[in-house]
Amino acid sequence: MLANFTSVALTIVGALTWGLLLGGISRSVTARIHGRMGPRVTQNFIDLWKLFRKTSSIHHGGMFWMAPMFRITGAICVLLMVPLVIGQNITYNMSFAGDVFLLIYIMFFGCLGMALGAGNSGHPYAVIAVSRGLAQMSSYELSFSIAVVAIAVGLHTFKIEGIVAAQQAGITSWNIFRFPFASAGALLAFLPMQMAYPFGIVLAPQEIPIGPPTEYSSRMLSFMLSGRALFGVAKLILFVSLLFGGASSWLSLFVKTFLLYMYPIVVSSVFPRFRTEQSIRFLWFIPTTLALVDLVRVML
Amino acid sequence: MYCNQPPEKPGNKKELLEKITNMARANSLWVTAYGTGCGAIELRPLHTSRFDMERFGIAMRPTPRQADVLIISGYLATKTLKRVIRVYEQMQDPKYIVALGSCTINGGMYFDSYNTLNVLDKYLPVDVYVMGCMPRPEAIIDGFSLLMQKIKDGRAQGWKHYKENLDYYRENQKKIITDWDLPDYNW
Amino acid sequence: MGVNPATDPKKTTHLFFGPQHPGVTGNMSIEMWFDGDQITKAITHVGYLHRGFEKLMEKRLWIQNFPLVCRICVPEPDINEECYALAIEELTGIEVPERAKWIRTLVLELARLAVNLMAFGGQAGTLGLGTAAMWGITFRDFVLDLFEELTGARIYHIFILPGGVRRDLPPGFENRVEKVLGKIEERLPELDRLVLNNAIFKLRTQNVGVVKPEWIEEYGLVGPVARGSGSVRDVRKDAPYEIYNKLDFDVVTEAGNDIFARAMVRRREIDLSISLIRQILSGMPKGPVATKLPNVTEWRVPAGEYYSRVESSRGEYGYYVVSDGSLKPRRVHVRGPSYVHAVPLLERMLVGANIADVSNIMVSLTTCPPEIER
Amino acid sequence: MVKALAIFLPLLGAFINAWLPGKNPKASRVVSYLLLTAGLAAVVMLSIQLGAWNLNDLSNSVILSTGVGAPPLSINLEITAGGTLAAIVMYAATIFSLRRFALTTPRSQPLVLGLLTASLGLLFATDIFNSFVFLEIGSIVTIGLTAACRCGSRWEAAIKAALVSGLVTILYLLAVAALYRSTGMLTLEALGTLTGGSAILVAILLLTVIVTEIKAYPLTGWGLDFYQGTSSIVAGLYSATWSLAVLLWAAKVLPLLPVGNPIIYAWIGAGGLVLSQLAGLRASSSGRIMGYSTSAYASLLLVAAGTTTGAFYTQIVTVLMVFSSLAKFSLFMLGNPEKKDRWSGYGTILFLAPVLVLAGIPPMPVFWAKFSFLAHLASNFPVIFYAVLTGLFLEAVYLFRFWSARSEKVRVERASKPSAVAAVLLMLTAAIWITRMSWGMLDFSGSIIASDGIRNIFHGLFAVGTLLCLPGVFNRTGREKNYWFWLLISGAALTILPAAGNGLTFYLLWEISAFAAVIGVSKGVAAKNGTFWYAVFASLSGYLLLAGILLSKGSFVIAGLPAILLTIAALVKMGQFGTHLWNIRAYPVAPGTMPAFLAGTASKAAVLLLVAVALTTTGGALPWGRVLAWMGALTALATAMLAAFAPDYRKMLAYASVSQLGFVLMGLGLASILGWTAAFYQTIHHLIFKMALFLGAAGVVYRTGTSEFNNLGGLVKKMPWTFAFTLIAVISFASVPPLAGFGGKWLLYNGLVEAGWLPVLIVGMFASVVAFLYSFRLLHGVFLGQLSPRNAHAKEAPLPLLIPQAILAMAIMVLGFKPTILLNFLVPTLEAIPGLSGLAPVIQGDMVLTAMGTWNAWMVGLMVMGFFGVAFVFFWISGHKPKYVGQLDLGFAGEMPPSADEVHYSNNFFRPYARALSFLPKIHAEKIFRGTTKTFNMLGDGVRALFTGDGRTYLAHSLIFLLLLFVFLNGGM
Amino acid sequence: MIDKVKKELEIRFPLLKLVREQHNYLHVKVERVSAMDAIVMARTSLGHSVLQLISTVDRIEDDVFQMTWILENYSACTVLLISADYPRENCIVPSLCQIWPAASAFEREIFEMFGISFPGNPREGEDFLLEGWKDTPPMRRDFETEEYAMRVYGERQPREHLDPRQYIGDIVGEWNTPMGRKREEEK
Repeated sequence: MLANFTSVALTIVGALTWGLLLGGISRSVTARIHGRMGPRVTQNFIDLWKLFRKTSSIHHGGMFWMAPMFRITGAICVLLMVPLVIGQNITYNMSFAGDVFLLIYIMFFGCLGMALGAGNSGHPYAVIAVSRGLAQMSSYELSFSIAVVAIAVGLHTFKIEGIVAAQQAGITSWNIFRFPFASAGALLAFLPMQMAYPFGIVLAPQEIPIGPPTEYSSRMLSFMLSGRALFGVAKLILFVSLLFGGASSWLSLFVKTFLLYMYPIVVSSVFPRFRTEQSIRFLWFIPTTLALVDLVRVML
Repeated sequence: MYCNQPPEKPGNKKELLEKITNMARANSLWVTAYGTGCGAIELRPLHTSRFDMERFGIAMRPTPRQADVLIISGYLATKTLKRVIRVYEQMQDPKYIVALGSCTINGGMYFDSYNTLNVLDKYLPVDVYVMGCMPRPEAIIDGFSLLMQKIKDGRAQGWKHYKENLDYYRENQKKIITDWDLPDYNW
Repeated sequence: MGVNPATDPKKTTHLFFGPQHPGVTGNMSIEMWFDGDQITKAITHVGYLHRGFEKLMEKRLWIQNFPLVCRICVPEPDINEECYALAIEELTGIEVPERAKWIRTLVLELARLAVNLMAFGGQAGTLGLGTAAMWGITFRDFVLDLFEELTGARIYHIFILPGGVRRDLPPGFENRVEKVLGKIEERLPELDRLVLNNAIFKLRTQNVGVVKPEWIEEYGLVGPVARGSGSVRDVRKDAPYEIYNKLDFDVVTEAGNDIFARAMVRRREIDLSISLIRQILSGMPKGPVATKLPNVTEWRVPAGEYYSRVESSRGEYGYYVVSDGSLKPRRVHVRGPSYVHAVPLLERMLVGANIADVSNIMVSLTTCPPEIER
Repeated sequence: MVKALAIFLPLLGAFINAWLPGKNPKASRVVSYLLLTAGLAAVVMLSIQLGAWNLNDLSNSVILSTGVGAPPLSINLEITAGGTLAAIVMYAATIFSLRRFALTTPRSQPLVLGLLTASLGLLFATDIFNSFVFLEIGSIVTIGLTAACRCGSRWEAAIKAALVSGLVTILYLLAVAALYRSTGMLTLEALGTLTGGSAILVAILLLTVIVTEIKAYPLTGWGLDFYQGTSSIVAGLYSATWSLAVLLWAAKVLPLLPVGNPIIYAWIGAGGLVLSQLAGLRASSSGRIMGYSTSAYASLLLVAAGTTTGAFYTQIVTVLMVFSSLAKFSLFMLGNPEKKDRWSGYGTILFLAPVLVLAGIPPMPVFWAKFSFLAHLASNFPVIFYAVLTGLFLEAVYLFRFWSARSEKVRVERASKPSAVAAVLLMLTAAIWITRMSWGMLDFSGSIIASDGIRNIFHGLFAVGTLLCLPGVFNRTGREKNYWFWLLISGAALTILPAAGNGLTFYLLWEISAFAAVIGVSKGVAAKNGTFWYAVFASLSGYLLLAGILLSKGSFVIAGLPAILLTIAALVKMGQFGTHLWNIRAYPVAPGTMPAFLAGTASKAAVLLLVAVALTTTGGALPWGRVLAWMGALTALATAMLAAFAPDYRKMLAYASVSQLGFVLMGLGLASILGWTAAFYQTIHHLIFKMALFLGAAGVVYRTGTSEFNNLGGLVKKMPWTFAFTLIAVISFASVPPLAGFGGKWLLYNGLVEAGWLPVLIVGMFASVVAFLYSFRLLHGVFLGQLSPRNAHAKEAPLPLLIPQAILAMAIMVLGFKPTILLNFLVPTLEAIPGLSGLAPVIQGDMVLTAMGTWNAWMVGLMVMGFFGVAFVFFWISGHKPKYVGQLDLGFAGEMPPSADEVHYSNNFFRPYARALSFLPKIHAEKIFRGTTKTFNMLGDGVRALFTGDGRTYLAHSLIFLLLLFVFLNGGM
Repeated sequence: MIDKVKKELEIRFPLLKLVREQHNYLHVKVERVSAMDAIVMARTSLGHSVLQLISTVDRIEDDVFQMTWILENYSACTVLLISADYPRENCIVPSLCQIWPAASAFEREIFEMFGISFPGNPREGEDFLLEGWKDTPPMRRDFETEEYAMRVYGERQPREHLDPRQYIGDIVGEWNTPMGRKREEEK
């Protein structure tokens, strides 16, 4: 029991650190693409600490200050539902409590809370961003869920452990090779999930500065950013488990998540934003069709 | 009046925390994206590879709620002053103002203009002035490093000063903003 | 008197786009009403940068106004000096030496190159393609270095004076210009791939922000905005000043009417500027660079009125200068191209536009608020 | 003596009246009343004597001979038991309308009494020539009464009636002559002895006469014009006396006509029924609508004459005709308002009862006759059965439109009040009486749902759902306050619905519940349109249900067509696959907690029906389960998308309700244990969250008076508790763990994967993700965003609305954290059902396991709540207190926000999404239905073209009809 | 090209005064009453269909406002300036909004800057450059901007030191700004 609690606590702390570090690295990488030096890799820690220690902040109502809690809770839950390292049972955390369906749905918890907080702020930009975000989310979740269903049905298990376990027979058994189309669909859906351009229509600073968190400040923003970092890591681990054979050791976990994290960063550096409807249509047609190919293959 | 108490010794836990926090504050300055005047043209090169102010943790934030620094990039027309006050009051403590250009110091070449104010300090608490017309990016970076030093030393207290002398500032502001309709200051 | 459907508070949302907004160009604001995400009414608010230049110029000596005029347009200040100088030269009849004319043209083209680099990158920047914006501004910085060497300042040069320019080119300047141009040219194809060949950039800009060709005369549109809609109007060609009649170039024009066409015009203007700069450098004559002026503190310009025109990066730029024969100008009225672009045209273009395209459209007009407000 | 008095007292009165009124009007009225009362008493005595009241045998009769010798020299009357019932109605109608006649046109009193005499005579006449005499008297009196008022339309009506009666006279006399020549007798029985050519001649002549007189299609035209043209009081009296008499006389004559095979009546009747009712769809004036309704009953009479015989025939015809005439009488009394006299409150029911009678809705007396009749038709004449059912449904449609158009402002003439009240009371009494007599047909002994567990679930659902709606009803004022009664009735009927033991019982309770709910909805403000749509779809599903039950011949339902019909009935009730039109119209206008009841509780009746069909036919698996699942999935997706664009809070909830029921359908279609577990879980969950949402909406509407999103927003500050409960419900139906909604989806998806229905699964998942769009819109549109100054006065919803919400929110939490409580009960129950395939989910403690997935709701719940709590506590103990700033203190680009109304973003919320969807062809159910309506209207117009309004055309119709009959019968023989 | 325009105008308006003429530039001055006719004629029949600018010169010594409409011919690239004098008192000039929508903005500015009214402009009186201005319209010659600036924004700080460091305030020292001085005086 104690070991479990320790593992959970360490997972959260570790994921937060890793998430913030990845954020810092991503800022550096983006800067290099711009031709700049970029900030220190620890910049996100400094920002977070500064925000946390700001002496004043404002709120617009109950939902407004509960939203960061929603966000952080949703992120932690997703994180704990995914086993970290295969073979080390202590790192499975809470993954026994549910399967991929639970994961797909619990991912909405933080988003919904965030959206409600944005709604309570009363700022039209925040609400427009939520309306965009939800519209887009409903589109990318389509291809993502098709891909997940195709993989899960193809492997005859909904449990993430099971999915990971089925990929342990060498690199060719990874789902990205066994289900190339579904993986492509899921990876395209990964971009909007990470709010990477060209799908970054929610936080679009030149259009609706800056979307849902526009009224957030100080400590609430720091909560929100840590939630985002955690959520990012959770999604990375999920995708690594789903498509890239999971992690058989700590090293491979870090390497795989790091490499996967670089993918949206690089893509978003060279694309402008879609408009909302363009993004939705793209997501409806290309990734969904790709994922459907594998679904049909699984059904036949 | 002189302060009789000896300076508090470092080592106090709270003090240490504050010191760390000040370091963080100095190294993470988020700037409100508001080009109030022509100095904004030199803020763009600051972003880019030549000067790259993100090295120092300085980043632009689109909304004042999340920003720490307000750059007054030059002369202020009275119409802009109203918006600047609004933006400044929506920023969260601690917050700092960096004023660029000679025109914020004493009106510069617009000293006799009917629409630009001469001395910004009467209306908003400026922490750092950067002179020049317009200041070069290097000068702005220098101004920022000055601000960082002040923050680290805990001397960038313009926002506190503004709170304490709100009446003074308000009086000056209302003198030149004839159609005053801003709400009272809220923190 | 019913509720105006365009501003019905039940149906529409009322919002200020700017002045404190990252997507707005400079310090101006658009008050807009939108239904869903579609704009039903827009009003441009300007005056945040109003410094009363025209009043101040009436209070200063003719020569003292040169530091003032350059501050009217921040990205491209040389245009103002040129335009003001042209007017004074016309009123006083001062002759400009040949070499000074060439140098002036060189300065103007360098400034145009700088602005277009920034604007072209900025167009992509409003769509979130920060990389292009960063690169554009970086390229511009190379040009600013040249200015710094030539004039001693990065932004406000105060280089063009009545009767010539402030000083001659420093030795070896031509080589350094050539080096910068080479550097820019080397990177431009990459920028093209990033922006113009980008499918999503095309999606976002084609058929968006359409300027109908019939609006050109209705509103008096000029520059890239007009030339993106099929106009071939360019003061450099139509009413050549300085030495433009000696240079070989074609007016850049595109027929797309949309934002993409305007971006394309800017992109081709960059090529044109580079070519013009090369022509100027190769054909630069020798000689003096300035005519001696009388004592400027006692300098009276003969009474008269003149409207001088220059092609800026945003289109035709005009100075209406009135002198009553005294030490100070009677009236200097600046007509910036943004005046009609940002106020009546933008208000009209935004109706029916998507809220996501506001910044995009505004940047495609390259509005420069100071020249509206002065 | 009593017999004679009963018949001839009116005649005496007529004579006295003809003589008296000029001298002493009051005396003449008193005399008339006295005589009529005496006559009524006599008829009642006769009816008791003949045993008419048990309705089983209505052919008992006594002969009354007057004068000497045989007819036609004397008048011989046969007083039948059924006839006495009709006579009671005639007397009663005359008594009640006499005062009105006395007030307006005193001189017409003898005519009124004459009409009664003629009607009674015709009713009881046994002789064909006597009948002729009475027919003539009746026609003349009618014309006289109609023409008594000198205004254009009435003269026109009188002239048309005169023209027709002239033709009828000629044809009738021809027939009499022919009959007399070949048989030498004039009794009705003599008709049966005819043979050969004369038989055909007499038959076609008399048939034309009868069809013309009873105004059956296609010879309805003059009747329509007559009803429309004459005054309402005359029309009322006419329909209750003369029309009734003619119908019953025709019923007497028709079986005797020598037409060979009487099925020809049925064909004329059935065809005429459909066509005339099509035309009736386009009718707008109340007189004309009554005309079409008369035509419908005349056609029914023809069908009955063609398909039934003996006592059954008499019974059906008597009950149908007597009560429909009575209903028409009361409607005429209520319709055509002349003076402004508002009957608030009771007007609706006063108006509705006759409409329900005419439409044959249980437990009204006509229903019982129709039910027996249709049952007979269904087992013997299926084609005619469908035709009749179609005609009846069309009739119901225009009757309900008529009612909903009127129920808004029922204004009743003061003088008509007593008569209308009396008629309605009479009908209601009869309804109770007949229902009591038919009690034996009902069966509560063995439920049609074999599984006790399932039955108990539904009992519980209906009872709890109804009870939770009740506290909220007392916070109402004005018109809306009366709906609670109907809610209670509807809920009570639903609660016993699962116990129904046979089809009739089920149908009866179903219809009572549906139409009580219709009345309840009609109490809403501006509920006209919504009520109409609800009534139409309720009767559509009712008729489908009826058809299915009747075609199953005794058992509740059999596989094949009946099961399909029942399934469609359930789908209509649920609002699936395009029939959501009624949900989105009725829910937003229903008063108070009524929508909560409708959406949360009443919609479960459809689930019950589907379960019952599945259990009864195949023991669980519906053969078209895959189709059902697809329908559910597509409906869920389409309505979820529509919900996102709904401009009204309650409308959005209505869409959402339909969408979530789609998931139930998917589960039921699966026909596996997992699927059914999911379906039941979702059913229960749907009841909980939908009631919570609609109760919240009721509170919002109660406090702000509107449910349009454009007028709402920011109410979280004013109604925090309502918001909290709504939030819980929304999170739940968005199926976000750890609340209850996730369970249903999880079980369903596992079931779908188990069955290998992956495409359905994908559509379902997509629909559940689209639910996020409207769930946020719903919360934001009402509670978040800017509080409009318009709603600044709003307060928290009243406690009676809050407490049920709190209970439901608690239920969601409990179900979400400990779904095993429910599953431990559900899974064994469903495992016991033999027809269900697949593996049952395994429950180990808090863990639910399927073949491929796992779910531990308790751990997930603990985790979510735990981390939420930790984050919360951490935020608070860290000592950072955010300051509350005003709602307009926004980072507004440096400007001041103008006003809350202007800043609130509400209209066209998902416009980009709509634009992204724009490539889809816009298949709106709305448009399809509008198209259907248009088609029907066009057909109706085509049929209506027959009725030109010109008397001569009507004559031509009669003659053409005669010719056709001639050709047909001659050829046929 | 421009000769033809000149000829046509001279035929139509005999009282026209020629101010300046070049190969593609013509400036004429017409009587007040015929100003609108001349503009309409230039637009409809002379090809000068683009309104570039409406300008005003305050000729206070003659007690008139000189209005100048600058019209361009885009195809020939010629400029036509039409001037007319209007009396200064309650100056009213016809609006051109019906012909050129762009004229609205020019006229709003002139209304604000000179107080000249343009009846027919639907948006006249909306704030354009100034906000809440209550003084004399600033571009009038009788408005003294320096005096106004001194009155409203205070005296310009005299430059006491040539060393800007001392003027702006030492980076480590007390604020050497008006507010700082005020506090020093209090001490």
